[in-house]
Amino acid sequence: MLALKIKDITFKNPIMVASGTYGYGNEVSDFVNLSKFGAIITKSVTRNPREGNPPPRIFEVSSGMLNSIGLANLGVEKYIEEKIPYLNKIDTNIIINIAGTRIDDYVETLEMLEGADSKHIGYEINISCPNVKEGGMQFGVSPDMTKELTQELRKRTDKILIMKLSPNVTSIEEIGLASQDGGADAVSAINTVMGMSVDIKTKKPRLSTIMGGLSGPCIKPVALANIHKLFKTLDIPIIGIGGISNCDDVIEFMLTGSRFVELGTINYKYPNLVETLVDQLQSYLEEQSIDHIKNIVGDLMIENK
Amino acid sequence: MLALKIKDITFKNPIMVASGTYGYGNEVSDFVNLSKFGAIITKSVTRNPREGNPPPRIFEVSSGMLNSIGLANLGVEKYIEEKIPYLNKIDTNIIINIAGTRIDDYVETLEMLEGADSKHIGYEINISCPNVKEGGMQFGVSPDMTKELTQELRKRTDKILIMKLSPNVTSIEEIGLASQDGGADAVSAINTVMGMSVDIKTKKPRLSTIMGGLSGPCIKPVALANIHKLFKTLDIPIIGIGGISNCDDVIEFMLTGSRFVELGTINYKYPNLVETLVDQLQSYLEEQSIDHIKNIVGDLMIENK
Amino acid sequence: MIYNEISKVIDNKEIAENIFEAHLSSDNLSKIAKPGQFINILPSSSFDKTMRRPMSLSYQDSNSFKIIYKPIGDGTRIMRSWKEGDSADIIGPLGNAWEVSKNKEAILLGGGVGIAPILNLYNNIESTHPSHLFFGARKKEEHFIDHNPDKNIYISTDDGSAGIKGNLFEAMKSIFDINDFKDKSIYVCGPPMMMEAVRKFSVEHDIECHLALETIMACGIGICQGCTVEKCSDESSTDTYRNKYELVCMDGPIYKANEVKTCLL
Amino acid sequence: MIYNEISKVIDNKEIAENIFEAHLSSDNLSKIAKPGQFINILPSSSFDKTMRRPMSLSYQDSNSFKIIYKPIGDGTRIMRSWKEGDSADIIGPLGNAWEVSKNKEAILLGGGVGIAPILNLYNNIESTHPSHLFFGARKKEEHFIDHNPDKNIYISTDDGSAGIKGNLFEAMKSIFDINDFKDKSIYVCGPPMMMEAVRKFSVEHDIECHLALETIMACGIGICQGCTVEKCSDESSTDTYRNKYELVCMDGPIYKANEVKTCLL
Ligand SMILES: Cc1cc2nc3c(=O)[nH]c(=O)nc-3n(C[C@H](O)[C@H](O)[C@H](O)COP(=O)(O)OP(=O)(O)OC[C@H]3O[C@@H](n4cnc5c(N)ncnc54)[C@H](O)[C@@H]3O)c2cc1C
Ligand SMILES: Cc1cc2nc3c(=O)[nH]c(=O)nc-3n(C[C@H](O)[C@H](O)[C@H](O)COP(=O)(O)OP(=O)(O)OC[C@H]3O[C@@H](n4cnc5c(N)ncnc54)[C@H](O)[C@@H]3O)c2cc1C
Ligand SMILES: Cc1cc2nc3c(=O)[nH]c(=O)nc-3n(C[C@H](O)[C@H](O)[C@H](O)COP(=O)(O)O)c2cc1C
Ligand SMILES: Cc1cc2nc3c(=O)[nH]c(=O)nc-3n(C[C@H](O)[C@H](O)[C@H](O)COP(=O)(O)O)c2cc1C
Ligand code: FES
Ligand code: FES
Repeated sequence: MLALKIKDITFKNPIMVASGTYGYGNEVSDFVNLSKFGAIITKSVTRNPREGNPPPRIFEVSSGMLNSIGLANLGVEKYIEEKIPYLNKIDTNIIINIAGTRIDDYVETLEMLEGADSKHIGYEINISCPNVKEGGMQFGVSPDMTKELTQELRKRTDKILIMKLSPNVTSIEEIGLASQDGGADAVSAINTVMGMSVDIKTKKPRLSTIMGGLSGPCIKPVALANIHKLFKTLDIPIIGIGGISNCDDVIEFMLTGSRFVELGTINYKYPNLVETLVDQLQSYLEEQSIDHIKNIVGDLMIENK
Repeated sequence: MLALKIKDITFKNPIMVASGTYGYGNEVSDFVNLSKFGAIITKSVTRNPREGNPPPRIFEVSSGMLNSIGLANLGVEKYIEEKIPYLNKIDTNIIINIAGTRIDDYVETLEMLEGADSKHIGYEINISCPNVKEGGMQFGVSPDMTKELTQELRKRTDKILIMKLSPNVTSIEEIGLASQDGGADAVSAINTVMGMSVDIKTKKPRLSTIMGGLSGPCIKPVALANIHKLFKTLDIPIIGIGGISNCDDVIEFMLTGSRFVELGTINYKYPNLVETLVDQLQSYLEEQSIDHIKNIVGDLMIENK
Repeated sequence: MIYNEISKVIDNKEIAENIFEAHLSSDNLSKIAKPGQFINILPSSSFDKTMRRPMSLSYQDSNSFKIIYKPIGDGTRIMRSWKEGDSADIIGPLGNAWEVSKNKEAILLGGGVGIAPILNLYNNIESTHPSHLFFGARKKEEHFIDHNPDKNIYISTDDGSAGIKGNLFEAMKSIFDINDFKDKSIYVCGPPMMMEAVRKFSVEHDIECHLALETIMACGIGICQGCTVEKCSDESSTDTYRNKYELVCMDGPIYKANEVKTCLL
Repeated sequence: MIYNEISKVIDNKEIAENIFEAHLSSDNLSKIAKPGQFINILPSSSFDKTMRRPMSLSYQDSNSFKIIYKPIGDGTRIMRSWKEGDSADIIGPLGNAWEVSKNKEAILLGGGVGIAPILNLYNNIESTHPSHLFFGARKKEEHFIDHNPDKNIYISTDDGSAGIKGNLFEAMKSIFDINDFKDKSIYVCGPPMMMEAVRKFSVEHDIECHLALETIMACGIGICQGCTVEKCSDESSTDTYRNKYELVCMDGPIYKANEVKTCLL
């Protein structure tokens, strides 16, 4: 009753790991059963290794946090060598998140992953990292570039292709449509919201990069508004992200139009939340006598006026 | 030490009331000394009366609230008749916030106010209300329309002209620049962030308008990022708004580049916060041996890299 | 006059299963408060939610007042932990008060913690005014008043474990015939569904009925315009923009049944 | 192995002015925890901040551990109100542990609540290893250990109200001459400024020195990459992206003075 599909791929449940919030999975294997997730989306990987931004990189704010990790990652070559073998062993769908600066970066990274001995079922394309000049935001704010990038990647893979959208735009619908037109199988939204904080004692910004990405419960209403707009506009499935912290939130996101959801910041506080969430979601369906989770997707009661 | 100017007008301190969050002032006169504020910005007034959106209009979320009041107001004619006489008696600067749909709405409203027997010293132009189709958002997202509107209003008043900007855009700098080019004396930022929430029990959105405006501490990091961007770009003063709740927040906003600040949602919780804030700000300057509050505006310590 | 003052907790106790009554001191507001009015509470100085919590007064005298509440979320849970001497920042008295029809008997219906403003009214008029008090709850344990039909005090329970079985509306109808209402007026506060049933019934049968509404309130003092209810009447007022939608915190919380379109807010 | 378990509070008391010690039960993690390691605490199930609160272990045995903390914000204030039997959700043991130089005497410097991991180390090695314990605080009232130079236990206060006047760095230098450090190694945890002074001094004089760093941590388990410190060494590692910046929660919190660029994080 919780299993859902994107194209021909079945996900055992709609709950995924948001990129960058579970490392590569191995760090938490001691006490989290990662196979409980419907899918694991790994930390953004780039063509070349990136050391990331200088400290401080994170700061806690009201109902959320700011981060400017800066896409620190080991680069796609090492990724294939060192991380894929571990990921191959996890009994759930693996989706690899890719970030880049130029179309060629994304394309090369994807091509190398296509050639790898890996069981991943798809890609999430980060065109919305607000923390580095090279984080793809120039794609994320331009419908034309988004479409072109999507098309180039689409040509090169039959795996699931998900474009990850930014809320830091005037019209997320346009970017969503460009993704759909370019051949994406789904969109995910939202990436972090641009934010900032200052230490009044030292007069220094709380992040080395001055501005960073806001995540956590404080962005939940923003995420829902963006998902609502996308749901009205797109035909492809939406993967909802932003401040999800419990089963009620998952249901709220699904009612608003998310077919799947990703857990991000909450993983830091409750690294094994997914275990209870899946059970709670199951109980919710039973209590409400709902046959299948897909029936609640977009099932908002809106009075006509 | 707290007094600051915009053009030739002196404000006794940098703390203003955010539009829509103190009614017209008379409601709280029992227990709030409104003259403590550096300025009072009144609830948006429009050319014609507006009854506002159907209930429910507000909902509490993590560290903030959603609203879709929908610019309920009595229209400029009644406003001049019924509200101005009371406002004229308050011993501080009055700034009248105007909203509209077409340039003519704004222009007519402003002209009527120019002709009124009123001691207001300026206007804040709401081009960023996310809650009504007619809330000016079509201006707030377009640099060209913002510039044209600013120019039309500028021609008709020598009073202070402040454009109130929306965070729901890809580039707030562009809208800020258009305001500056159009002749605005200052910009204020931010208006509410687009948000949404759903009652999972009834499956209904928490607001009758489905989406609404998010305000309160949860948007503080978003406000600061927008102010930082504006401060890097503009020459005119910036009035900072968004989640300010205490004296530390005021200082944080000023360090980031706000010359003035507005208190919004916090007024509901602490209707007379301003009284303590002004004293605390004064003490801060003394403790830090800062001559004048203006010295902290934009005084961020940013390491060069 | 509205005051913003710091109250001290005089007493705070569980008076029925998960129903609490707090007694607080007040320098000014309780002196002028009237039954039906409410206050807006900041349960503790570190309470970091955006909104205060509105609570009806269940009692007031010259220097103190009481509230009756049910812990359902963060705010009311902090209130539950109030100890003698703790302080709370309150704003009030807020809203309008019950208007009692002098020449009609009063039927008072209080459901759950909606009993607070009803009890306040009852205690205020009971010695001078023929009154019938109905107090409804889900089960026996949630009651703190005895069923006493001889004194015109009735309790009802959803599960029939005490008093009359059924909701308040049903309980009232089991005591009074439709013709009995001619010389009576109803005062009601409680769950929205029950109030809505009473409202419709009153409108239909042209019975005088006063409802104490609850909406979500950010300010409680008329400055946010968030707490609206849609009015029935369309007569014009000076505040044109408050012609269609009234502010429950200022214009209410008490309305006549025929004034508002719904209790389901 | 990292565990996520529910601990029960065995005891929680103020051991000096505004310094508290909590004793908690543990099924698994305390068994394998070592001095220098820490845990990440959710002070209560309703704690609605985004991040857990990291705390060093000041003691551990087979089924319990202790922490020493100072209430400075919401998280630690909730901890202060812990009563016997309360539970806390904890993750640990986290990070690396002190590495003790067998053939060198130990100088242990603990400033403020930074004493926690230092005390843990001291109690662990003191019977077998020549040790000099320095405990620094602002004033007498913040101390819970007696100044006892005969036993090589020194306390210092900023205001001179007890023990040696001055900060820990000054206290250490008042006891040891620069030549004394040849056969000694320093272990330090405390305020960043003091640690930075000790770090620079050690690097300059080529003294072995171990620092327990503190950075803001979202996860504590290496998955957010937020808790970085810039390393000095540039030798390549397999994790290229962790060559320049190390994760204090996994690779640390304990570093040698010459490994990191600063303690001011
Ligand atoms: C005029 C008025 C008088 C009231 N009198 C009383 C009273 O005498 N005794 C009493 O126990 N309660 C009373 N209430 C309701 C009371 O204000 C809410 O129960 C309280 O705000 C809940 O706060 P919380 O933080 O404990 O729960 P939350 O966690 O904030 O809320 C729990 C649930 O209650 C809903 N809720 C929150 N605030 C309100 C609100 N203002 N109105 C309606 N629903 C709300 C939420 O949507 C949520 O579903 C009154 C409300 C109003 C408007
Ligand atoms: C590895 C490690 C071990 C620690 N061991 C101890 C210990 O044994 N005893 C103890 O009292 N404290 C210890 N701390 C610090 C402790 O984690 C913070 O004091 C605590 O998180 C504050 O939480 P709060 O909610 O009470 O205060 P908050 O309101 O969150 O913060 C108050 C102030 O402390 C700062 N702060 C918050 N979190 C941290 C953090 N993780 N690191 C540094 N500063 C922070 C904030 O910026 C703010 O200025 C340790 C920190 C780390 C990283
Ligand atoms: C510390 C941190 C690191 C992140 N790294 C990435 C990343 O590498 N790639 C990416 O696409 N999103 C990244 N994100 C964004 C999250 O995947 C998610 O979109 C965002 O945090 C909003 O969801 P949340 O509120 O549930 O955290 C990161 C978020 C955080 C907090
Ligand atoms: C209930 C409510 C009504 C508002 N009405 C107006 C309005 O009429 N005109 C306007 O320009 N801004 C209005 N605002 C926006 C505020 O002035 C302010 O920009 C915003 O709330 C962010 O600040 P805050 O987080 O301090 O509340 C309103 C905000 C709220 C919460
Ligand atoms: S609650 Fe703000 S106007 Fe009624
Ligand atoms: S705290 Fe998350 S990686 Fe160290």
